[in-house]
Amino acid sequence: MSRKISVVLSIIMVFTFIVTLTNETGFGAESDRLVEVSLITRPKASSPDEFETITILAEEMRKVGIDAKVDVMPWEQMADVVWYDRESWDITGWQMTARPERLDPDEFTYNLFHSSTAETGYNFIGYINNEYDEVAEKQRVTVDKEERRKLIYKSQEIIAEDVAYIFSVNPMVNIVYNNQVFAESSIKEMAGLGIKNFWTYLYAEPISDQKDLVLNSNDTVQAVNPLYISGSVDSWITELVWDRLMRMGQDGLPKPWAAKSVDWIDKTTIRVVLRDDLRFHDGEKVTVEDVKFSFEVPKTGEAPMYKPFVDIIDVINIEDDQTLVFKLKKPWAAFETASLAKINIIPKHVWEPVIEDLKDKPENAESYQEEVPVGSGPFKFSNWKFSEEVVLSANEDYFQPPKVDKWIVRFVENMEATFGMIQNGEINFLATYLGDNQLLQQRVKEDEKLTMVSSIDLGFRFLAPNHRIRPFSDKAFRKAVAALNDRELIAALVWKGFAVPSDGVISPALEYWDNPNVNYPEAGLQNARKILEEAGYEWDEEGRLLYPDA
Amino acid sequence: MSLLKVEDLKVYYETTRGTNKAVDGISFNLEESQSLGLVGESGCGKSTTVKGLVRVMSKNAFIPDGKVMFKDRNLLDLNEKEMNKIRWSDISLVPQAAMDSLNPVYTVKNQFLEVMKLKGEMSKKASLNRAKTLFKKVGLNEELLGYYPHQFSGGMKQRAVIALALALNPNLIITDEPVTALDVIVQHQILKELKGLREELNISLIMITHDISVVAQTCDQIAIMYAGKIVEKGPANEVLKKPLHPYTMGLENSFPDITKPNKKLISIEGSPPELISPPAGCRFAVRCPFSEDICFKKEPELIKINEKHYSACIHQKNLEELRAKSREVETWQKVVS
Amino acid sequence: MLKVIKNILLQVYTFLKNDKFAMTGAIIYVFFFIIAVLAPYIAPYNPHEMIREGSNYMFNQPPDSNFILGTTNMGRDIFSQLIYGVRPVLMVGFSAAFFVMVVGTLVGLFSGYYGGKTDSILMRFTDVAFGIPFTPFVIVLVGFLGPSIWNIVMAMAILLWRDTARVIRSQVLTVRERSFVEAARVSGASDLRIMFVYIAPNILPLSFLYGSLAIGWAILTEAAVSFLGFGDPNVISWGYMLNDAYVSQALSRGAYYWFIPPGIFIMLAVMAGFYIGRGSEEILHPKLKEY
Amino acid sequence: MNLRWKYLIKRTGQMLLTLWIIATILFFIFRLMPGNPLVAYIDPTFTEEQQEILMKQFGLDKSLWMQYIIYIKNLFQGELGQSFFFKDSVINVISKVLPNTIYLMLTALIIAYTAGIVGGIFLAWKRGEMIESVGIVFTLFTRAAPQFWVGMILLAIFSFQFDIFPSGGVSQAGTVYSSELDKLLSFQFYRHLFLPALTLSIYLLGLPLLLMRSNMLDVMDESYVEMAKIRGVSKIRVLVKYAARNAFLPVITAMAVGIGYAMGGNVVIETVFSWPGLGRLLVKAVSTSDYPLAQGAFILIAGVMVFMNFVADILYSLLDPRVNIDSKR
Repeated sequence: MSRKISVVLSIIMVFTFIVTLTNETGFGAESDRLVEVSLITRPKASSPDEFETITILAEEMRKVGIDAKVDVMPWEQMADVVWYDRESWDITGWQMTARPERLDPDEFTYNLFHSSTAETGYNFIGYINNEYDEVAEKQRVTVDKEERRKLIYKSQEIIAEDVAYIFSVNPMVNIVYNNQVFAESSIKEMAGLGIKNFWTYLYAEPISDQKDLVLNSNDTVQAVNPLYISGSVDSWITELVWDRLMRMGQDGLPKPWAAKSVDWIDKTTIRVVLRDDLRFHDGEKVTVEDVKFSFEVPKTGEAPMYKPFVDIIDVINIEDDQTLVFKLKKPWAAFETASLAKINIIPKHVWEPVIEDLKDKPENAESYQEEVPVGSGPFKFSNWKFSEEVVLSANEDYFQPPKVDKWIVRFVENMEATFGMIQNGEINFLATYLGDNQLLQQRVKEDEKLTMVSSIDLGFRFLAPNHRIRPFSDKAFRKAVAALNDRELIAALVWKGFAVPSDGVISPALEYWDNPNVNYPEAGLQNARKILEEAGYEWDEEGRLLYPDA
Repeated sequence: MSLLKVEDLKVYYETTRGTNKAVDGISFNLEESQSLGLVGESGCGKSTTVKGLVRVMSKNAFIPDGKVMFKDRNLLDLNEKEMNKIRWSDISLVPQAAMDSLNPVYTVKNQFLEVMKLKGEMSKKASLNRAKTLFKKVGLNEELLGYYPHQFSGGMKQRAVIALALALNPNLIITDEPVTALDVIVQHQILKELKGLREELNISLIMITHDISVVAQTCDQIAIMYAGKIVEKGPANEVLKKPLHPYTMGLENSFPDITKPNKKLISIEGSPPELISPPAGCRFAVRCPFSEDICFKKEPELIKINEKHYSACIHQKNLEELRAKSREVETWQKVVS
Repeated sequence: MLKVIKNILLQVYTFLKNDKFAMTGAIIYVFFFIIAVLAPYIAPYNPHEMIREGSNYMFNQPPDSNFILGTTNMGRDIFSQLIYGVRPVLMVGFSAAFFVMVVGTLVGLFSGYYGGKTDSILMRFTDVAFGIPFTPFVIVLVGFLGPSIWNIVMAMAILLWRDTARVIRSQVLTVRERSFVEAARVSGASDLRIMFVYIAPNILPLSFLYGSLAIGWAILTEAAVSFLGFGDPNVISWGYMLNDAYVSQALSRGAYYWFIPPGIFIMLAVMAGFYIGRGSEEILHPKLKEY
Repeated sequence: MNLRWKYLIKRTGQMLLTLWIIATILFFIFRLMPGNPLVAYIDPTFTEEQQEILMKQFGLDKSLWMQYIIYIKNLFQGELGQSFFFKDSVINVISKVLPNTIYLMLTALIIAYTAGIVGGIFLAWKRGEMIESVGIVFTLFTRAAPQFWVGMILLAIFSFQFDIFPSGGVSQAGTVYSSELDKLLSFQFYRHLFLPALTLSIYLLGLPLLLMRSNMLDVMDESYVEMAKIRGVSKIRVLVKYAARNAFLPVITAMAVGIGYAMGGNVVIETVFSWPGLGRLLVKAVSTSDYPLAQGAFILIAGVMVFMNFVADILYSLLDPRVNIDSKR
């Protein structure tokens, strides 16, 4: 091919390159009164609902003249920005996931908004309100439920009034299982968690030759370690392999489990009587020493993640070989849920030497991975094929042995493949599903061997405004954005009707604690404009919103 | 009894610009243990003729008509399997580019044994001995058998290829420019050996070359090819001494002759015609100093002039005079190409 | 001046005419360029807009009269996205190809011409570039620097010149021995002049060939990176569409009209890249002889 | 004999130099990247000094230069450090996924290269016919189609629709293999391996096929091929022993380089088919800012690629006697 032609063609390529470059960067003068907001969200692939919610809100904000820009980043970068430099971001999509210990309102009510956790803790929005601090501290120590309920109601009113968070929805938890593999009656539902819970795994009754319960997760297991809260999947496994003194019941309230009885002698002392038929998977008997050891290990700093759940304990004395008495530093209403039902009973004869030798090493118990984890729970650890599956087998001599032979969790990232698997039986319990719920519901209707159980999630989705800097430091602006964030539309559009609008941190699933009537800003573009006008905001000739020039 | 009788053989090529009539009807025959020299400039169709004979042609070549009677069987009618039986056991070839005519990734021994195993019924040991004796015959050391082709020099490779051609002692060997790539001394040695081998094993030979002096030394009969046709054929000494066709005369002038050191070398002006649409009449007319109008209209037939000497030219008389004129430079220069 | 352009275009035409592969490639690109330029007029809707009729949103509409290729699960028009998708894809393709060509050719030219120390240093760099696996490198770069089309182009510019460099170098080595280069050196021309005036034009066809191959690689990489979720969310490219369809389970829904077309368009664009690279016959069989 | 060793030593020297440069580049890429890597592992409720302990644990408190020295020292001892996310040694984590990547890659390469070579011979043989241009266009399609798109379509058809193949994973739920060999012998493993390997080989098929065809066409014009025909060697034997045997040399060297590419390349396929391989691990490491793991995976892949380029050169001289330097003279 002659040289002339190739010279001509490369000129054309240079030309296209320059043209594309120029129209890329827009120009425009910026005055300092213009309201600019950057909304942070995770990419659509890892969190479709958050991405769509933020995109819609940004669109609405632009309608009232706010210069809204969507800023997408993977979860780690987002956490780094929001957590570590708390002055630099405006508003971010966020979510609180459902965990059994959050069935008690204490964690959300206290940790999320108390001023003490504003510096480095969960109160990353920097919400400071002394009146709220008082209510939060008081409810913590009010053991009487009725009394405590009034305080929880009060806390929800303050948050709604202050629009601390811009609430979005409580999603529905849609779990599908194969009704030809498990008897319908044996599937247990739990308030706020749906049917994906301890009770279902324990009582699920196989009615076909498939005796194994095979469920899925879209994330791999990080570690199977009773002293390390790693991923959500890991917590399902820990909950089954290691036993606990108490378990959260189907009604969302703690009840004695490995403990025969739990009675409060006074506000700060609790007597726990242990069951006498408990054995570890290696045959050793479960003793009170093991239980005492399990509650004291987090204190040594070798299990940092469990430390907050045992800090409140002053001392544990052994009365006899079946009874222990816990002495607390000060009363803590959530002690049963957040500690007795949270700490895993670990074998002293296995972990004591490990903790001993970790003392002088920089690493802690979190990076210690037992060859074959030993617990005393309903399931025994059987096999872990890295980033593929974890297999647990039923512990026959447990006092309440599970009916299934094996409990297998498979890691499948590809949502379409997961969808295919539940239909062709490769998995018979769809535990995690990030896909389109409408499609799921339609397919369940068409396929009679599948049953779907939907329930309101304990966790909730919201937008976290940064109270430290403009514009979200101004309550009126937060109110206006709350009005722009039409929760009905989000529930219908983004969640396709599989979510309920949320107006507080306490999910409707917890009827006892949820305050039904809080006055949260009413959705609508006009309402938002009115709020902004009243607060002194103005618009320039092109309709761009300007800060009040006070 | 004639070993090979070629009658009006045509070999054409299908090209994007039309049909190239590379070989446009040639006839010659060859008696047993006789040798024929096929001489002509490059591009006159001699290599194509060979490929036509052994019927190993490129994809777009085809044989419209003509007969190749070998031991009274028409090779063109045989199917591939039958043809394969004849290849190398009856007719073998010493290729033009001996340099890379052996498979570079196999030892020479391997390729020898392959040929013998395919055709001869000999056992491995017997064929190995045969290969060794042949190597000795062509003056090569036995150990060389185990070496790779790229480790052979030009002369050694030429001898190896000749040995390979003799492997199944065929009736006919065709050599295509066997010595052109070699220096004169080695050339002479090879031709002498070839002549000796032929007489010893009484094998008939067709020698393809553009170098008339090579043919003179080794061939009984000579056929001169030009632009896809045979213009003159006959016994070697007659064709060399008393050429009938002006083209042969021109050829003789353009080669040095050891016996006539001061002979002036005269080259024929112009180049052979394009064979997609060959000119009417005699194809050499445009370059021929003695051409007349008739030459540009009617194509001359190859007719018998005397005894076994044929020529395709209108001039049959006063040839002596033409030969004398053809030795002057001026006759050829006045030809306007 | 007009006459010069005319005859260059004529030459381009003849070059394309006799090589059917290159011709098809050129046609495909012209087709895409037209779409890119006229996108606003061809596409019926704004690709980002969630289309609403009255109060209900048009989710998952199968192809019909007003949605030629149907709508996505969020009610966006697929056909418009496909049309607007051409722009970023061509931008990534051509800018990446431009870098690959320029960097590759320069490295090849210098190391081939000078030889000796420069050659071995440059070749070590090429070895290093060959050593670093491309897709993981792009993922790391985009993963950390944030999802944007320009990061993909940058990654290609940093790495993908390696093939061009090696091929151009070997070509320069042969061209350098040619007599006219010798003559130029003897006549006192400076190294740079020799390189750019004498040698460069001879190797330009080859570097152009690798440039067009790079267009194909760039488009495929953009699609793969978008698929893995590291794509640029604000720019609707075909890769973005495929990721969108994948995340929203188009195939389980049987929405083939959503998942298939972007893939086909990507294939066409990449194929055109291969074709236009002097026709695949030439790439595949350089010494193609006419009989 | 020494000519050969000199060449080998020089080449190995070059290889080590290249690897060292790559290792250094990788070190700086990960250290200078934005995003504090520890964010994913320090529980927000940690106190300052707890975060200090963790920083020390992962050696992040030392100066960049000091970290580099330790890093290179470890590298030579084959120590790739500790993965933040999996709280386990990088080598240990990688060794768990490496076999899967190797099985997938090798099967796909073998299928692609055998099909490629056979296809190349066929297309060369059918030179100029209609089937040849159809073949070429088809091959270009296989190279131009995005891998994940092909993967998803195959999955949709063969797994969702007709349920012939499983939709993901390496083996059936709960199966326990007594050994790697037992896994390689089990039918289920191949049923899981089939679709991913098919998708990968469709992509890899293009290079060997087109390269083989091109070489075949060159070789077919060689006179030793013509001579073989004249010697009455059968058509098939000529195609294989003379033409293919010479033509496939460059394809084999391309395969060696292909192994390097495939090592890091099939990230996308591993994601689509939930195949627990090195590629997916790398994406996980990058998205969780677990840079020792990402770095370790990267160095391994780069090491294999450099080594494979080296093997490609050696392989060529072994296969082609002409290049063989120390031939028996």
